[in-house]
Amino acid sequence: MKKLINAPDKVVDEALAGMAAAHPDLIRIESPNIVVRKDAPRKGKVGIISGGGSGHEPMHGGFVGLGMLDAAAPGAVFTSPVPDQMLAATKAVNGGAGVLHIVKNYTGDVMNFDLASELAQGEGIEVASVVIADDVAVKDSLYTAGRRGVGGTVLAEKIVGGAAEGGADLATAKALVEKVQDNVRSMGMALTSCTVPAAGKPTFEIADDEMEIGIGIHGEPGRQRMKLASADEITEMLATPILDDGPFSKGDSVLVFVNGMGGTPLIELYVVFNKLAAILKDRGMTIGRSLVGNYITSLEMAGCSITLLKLDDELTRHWDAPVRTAALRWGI
Amino acid sequence: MKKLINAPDKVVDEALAGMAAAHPDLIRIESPNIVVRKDAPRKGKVGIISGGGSGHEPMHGGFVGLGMLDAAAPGAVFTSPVPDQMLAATKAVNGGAGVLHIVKNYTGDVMNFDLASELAQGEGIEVASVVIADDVAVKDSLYTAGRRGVGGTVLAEKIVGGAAEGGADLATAKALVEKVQDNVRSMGMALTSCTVPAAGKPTFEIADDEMEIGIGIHGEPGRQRMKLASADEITEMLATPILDDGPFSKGDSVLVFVNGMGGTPLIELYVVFNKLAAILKDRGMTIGRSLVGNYITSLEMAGCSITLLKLDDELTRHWDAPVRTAALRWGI
Amino acid sequence: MPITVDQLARFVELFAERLAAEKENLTRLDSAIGDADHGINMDRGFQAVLGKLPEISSDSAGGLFKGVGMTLVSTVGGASGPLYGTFFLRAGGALGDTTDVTAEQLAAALRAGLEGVIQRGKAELDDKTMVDALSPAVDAFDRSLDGSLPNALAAAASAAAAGRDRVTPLVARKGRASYLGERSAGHQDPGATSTTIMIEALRDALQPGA
Amino acid sequence: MPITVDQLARFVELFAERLAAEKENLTRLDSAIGDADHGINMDRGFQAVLGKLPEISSDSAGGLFKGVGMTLVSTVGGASGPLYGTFFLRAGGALGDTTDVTAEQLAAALRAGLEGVIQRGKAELDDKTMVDALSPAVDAFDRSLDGSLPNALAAAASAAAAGRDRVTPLVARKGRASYLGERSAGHQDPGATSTTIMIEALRDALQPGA
Ligand SMILES: Nc1ncnc2c1ncn2[C@@H]1O[C@H](COP(=O)(O)OP(=O)(O)O)[C@@H](O)[C@H]1O
Ligand SMILES: Nc1ncnc2c1ncn2[C@@H]1O[C@H](COP(=O)(O)OP(=O)(O)O)[C@@H](O)[C@H]1O
Ligand SMILES: [Mg+2]
Ligand SMILES: [Mg+2]
Ligand SMILES: [Mg+2]
Ligand SMILES: [Mg+2]
Repeated sequence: MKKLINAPDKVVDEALAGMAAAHPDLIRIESPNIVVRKDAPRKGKVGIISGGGSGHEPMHGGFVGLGMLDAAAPGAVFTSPVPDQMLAATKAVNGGAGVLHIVKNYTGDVMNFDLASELAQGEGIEVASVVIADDVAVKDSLYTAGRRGVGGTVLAEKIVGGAAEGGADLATAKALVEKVQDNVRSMGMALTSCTVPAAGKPTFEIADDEMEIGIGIHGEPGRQRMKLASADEITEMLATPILDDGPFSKGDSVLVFVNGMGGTPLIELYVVFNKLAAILKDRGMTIGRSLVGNYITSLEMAGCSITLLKLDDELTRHWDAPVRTAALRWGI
Repeated sequence: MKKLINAPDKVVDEALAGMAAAHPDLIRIESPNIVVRKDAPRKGKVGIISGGGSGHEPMHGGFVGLGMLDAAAPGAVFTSPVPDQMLAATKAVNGGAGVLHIVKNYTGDVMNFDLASELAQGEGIEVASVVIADDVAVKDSLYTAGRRGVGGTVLAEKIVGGAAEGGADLATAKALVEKVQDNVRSMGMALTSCTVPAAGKPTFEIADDEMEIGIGIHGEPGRQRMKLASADEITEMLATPILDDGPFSKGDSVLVFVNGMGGTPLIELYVVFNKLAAILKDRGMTIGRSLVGNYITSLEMAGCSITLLKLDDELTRHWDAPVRTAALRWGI
Repeated sequence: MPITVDQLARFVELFAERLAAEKENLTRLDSAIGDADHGINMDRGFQAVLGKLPEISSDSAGGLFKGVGMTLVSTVGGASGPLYGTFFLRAGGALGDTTDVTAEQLAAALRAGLEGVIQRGKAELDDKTMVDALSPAVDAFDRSLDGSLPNALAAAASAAAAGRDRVTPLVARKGRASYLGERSAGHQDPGATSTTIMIEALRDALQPGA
Repeated sequence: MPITVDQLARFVELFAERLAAEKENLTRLDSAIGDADHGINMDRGFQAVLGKLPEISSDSAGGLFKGVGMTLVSTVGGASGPLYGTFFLRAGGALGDTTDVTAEQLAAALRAGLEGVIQRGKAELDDKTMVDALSPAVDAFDRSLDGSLPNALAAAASAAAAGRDRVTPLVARKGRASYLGERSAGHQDPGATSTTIMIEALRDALQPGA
């Protein structure tokens, strides 16, 4: 295992300490391992928190700051955090206007957030939750765990963060995330596996001429293993299910998010973006906003995901609102 | 070779087309393969250009925009661009106040920029050049190619970009880059090799328990191959030569830049940052500003580099000045 | 002869020991159809439990199990944290402050734990989860209660293992393995495996003379 | 018998062919002590030269070489672009608009090319660069001029190869290989290798009856 770490069980703690040292103007780290916006709680502002396993950096800790998250709860690598963390985060950001939990749809995340939310409500804090489930690689069904929450989460956090900063109340904030959820779809693929530090070896073996299509963000194998294809072919394979599943039609303006899984160089993400732009043009859609880079990752996995969000004026306005976090920043 | 590409000889062209599609508000792509700030030339503003091989993304194309570069000339992967590109870039950004070339110290870059500068001057454009050579892994000597230009380049481009946006003239801009050069030092290491698309296989082989210390940014082997060490030990190995070589002393405020080589997850960069913060504290220095992420890369290489810049009020002011590029953005 | 709190603490220790021994194997199973952390998660939780055992080994059986459950909820995370946490919390709730546990009380506690897991995770039989080991184990224990306790525990352990193996060919419908669709078929479920280890540890810890 | 422009064009084609054939080998050499692109760079440049040959094969020897040099400067990049570009530009400048090139004129052209490379790259002998192949080749050619042209070219090619091999054990002091310090010793220089291929192509293209 080749990693810049000291010991597998210290990675998360040391990385959080590193974040605190690097961004003292933005965040503080509190026990038990939560990343809290420097000036939280903000009186009268709805608190926005999220959380999930570590190993997806910059998500979520890198999104804590003005105009996005008020706190993040990072678990062990690829393991959802424990309720104590979400409870502490909820308390730390409660400015009296309630707290919104943004939860990615994984069994563990949902259950741990549920427990935290029960506990927080028991302590008299108003909590609302929205579950993000935007991965079209997984069939949407009542009888299964349902779709995973992936790239759409980043967009939801930015958009609701902008609205909350602007004074949206808890119900409005919750409705806004639900609106993002309704209008966003994602799909991802991997060229390589990654290695969970505590496991010490790659999660799966894969040949030099193979790839995994329909992966999530936990280094797991995907829905299908296929022969390696060209960037254009791969982009088609990801974009088509997204476009066919989602509320996208001719004339729409979309936010195009091409995300790296952690080990893929930016130059390749732009190659994908190039093809994606052509596909959207063919369908008569326009690129309203774009985001290209490593924002929701699986450690050092090589691969990418595509997320499309159908925009309207409201979503665009909150996307454009100022944000000041370690990983996303504009307007301030 | 596992890459999101269509054909090795199309990577750069397609990535540039992707950049144009993703960031039409920031840049335009002009022939022969140059990235130009959307609103260039800016009348009366000193034009700042840089260039180098591709494969280091976001450097330099991702730094084109308000407050940083006016244009970038990307060559083939790891191959410095041709003079035609720098000449075209120089002409495209010439607003009548002269053009500054920021050149990384590699034989190829220096010679190609020299040729371009001669040609531009022949066409009546005032051109000044500064060569960045900040890599302490290479002995500084009159009889060799000298030090490589690495991480310090990113900081120089941001700082002089801020000054030029604020109205600095060509001589002032040049002097400012020289000041950065005097006060900045870097060193890097690799855990893995990378694969140049046209070469199709990794540049070097390396065992699972080995690492390269003292690498540049072209996927080349480093000064020394060693047994894999812990993140703390590696951070020491990089920081000590930097601190011993540079103008750093107790009480100084430094800009701390922990850079990923492209294939290392952010969580590991923060582990390195954590140790580096402790080392600086031990030496009685303070972290004035920080930057953590993949900014000057070697394709998908796993590894990192550390860059330290001694700050003063002038450098800090220009660092803080608004910047709006694909890869670095704040204040606007 | 009733079961003592010490014997139940011994069960917890034994489960922890075996999880530590099986850590890599459980993680390997989770690599194939999950995210390569089940052994790591369970071991992290039970190491924490071991560390807290002096503190949480209260005088009552319910107190012990509740302490285990709380510790798991607070240290494991993932799916297994709330599920195993709930199992022990509910089982502890059923046991209350009794110190000498009868076989019938143990049966009720296991049943309460199972119901807690189902309520929390909403898995049904054949979804290919820990429920497919736990549910038949609890049923078998109930069915064999009129015989000796060791026999009932042996039946429960066999039923757990059989349930674990029975669902290996199935396609998962809950948890991460469900994302793999058809590809999950043929792989042994990590959670059903750790649950079988748990029931076996219970069997062995409550063995006469153990 | 003087050398014709067609023969020089044939030299350029032959060099291009052999670079294409040696592309991987040159890149492999550059992997060991550089950035794994020398073969790719040279091949890209000479493929462009081949494409432009109809356009740049002017009536004069100088015109041809200058066209080659300009094309290399505009398409190669890296260190080899300006260096090989300068070599051909300077050699072309020395040849001027002559159409029948004498051996003495060729010697002067090679010398001018070498001086251009040294001026541009500032490498000295033993720095372990293409100069270590080019410089002895030009010297040997000069020394053998009073014999036949084929002999002089053969001497030049042998000297290039000998120079290339002579510096293999040395530590590089210029170019990327210099960053490796001691580790560069023992590796053959890619640029000295491509230069040897160039002189050999010249030898073979100007062979009587070639
Ligand atoms: N909804 C559920 N109900 C019951 N058990 C479940 C459920 N989802 C997952 N599991 C169990 O949890 C196990 C995985 O646990 P673990 O790997 O620790 O958590 P995670 O899936 O969050 O990484 C699975 O093998 C399965 O037995
Ligand atoms: N200063 C120099 N003078 C002469 N030749 C040089 C110099 N620097 C490098 N070279 C030659 O260039 C070769 C490398 O060329 P190439 O790989 O195409 O360029 P780059 O080093 O920019 O990747 C080296 O093997 C060496 O022979
Ligand atoms: Mg997990
Ligand atoms: Mg090169
Ligand atoms: Mg798991
Ligand atoms: Mg090279």
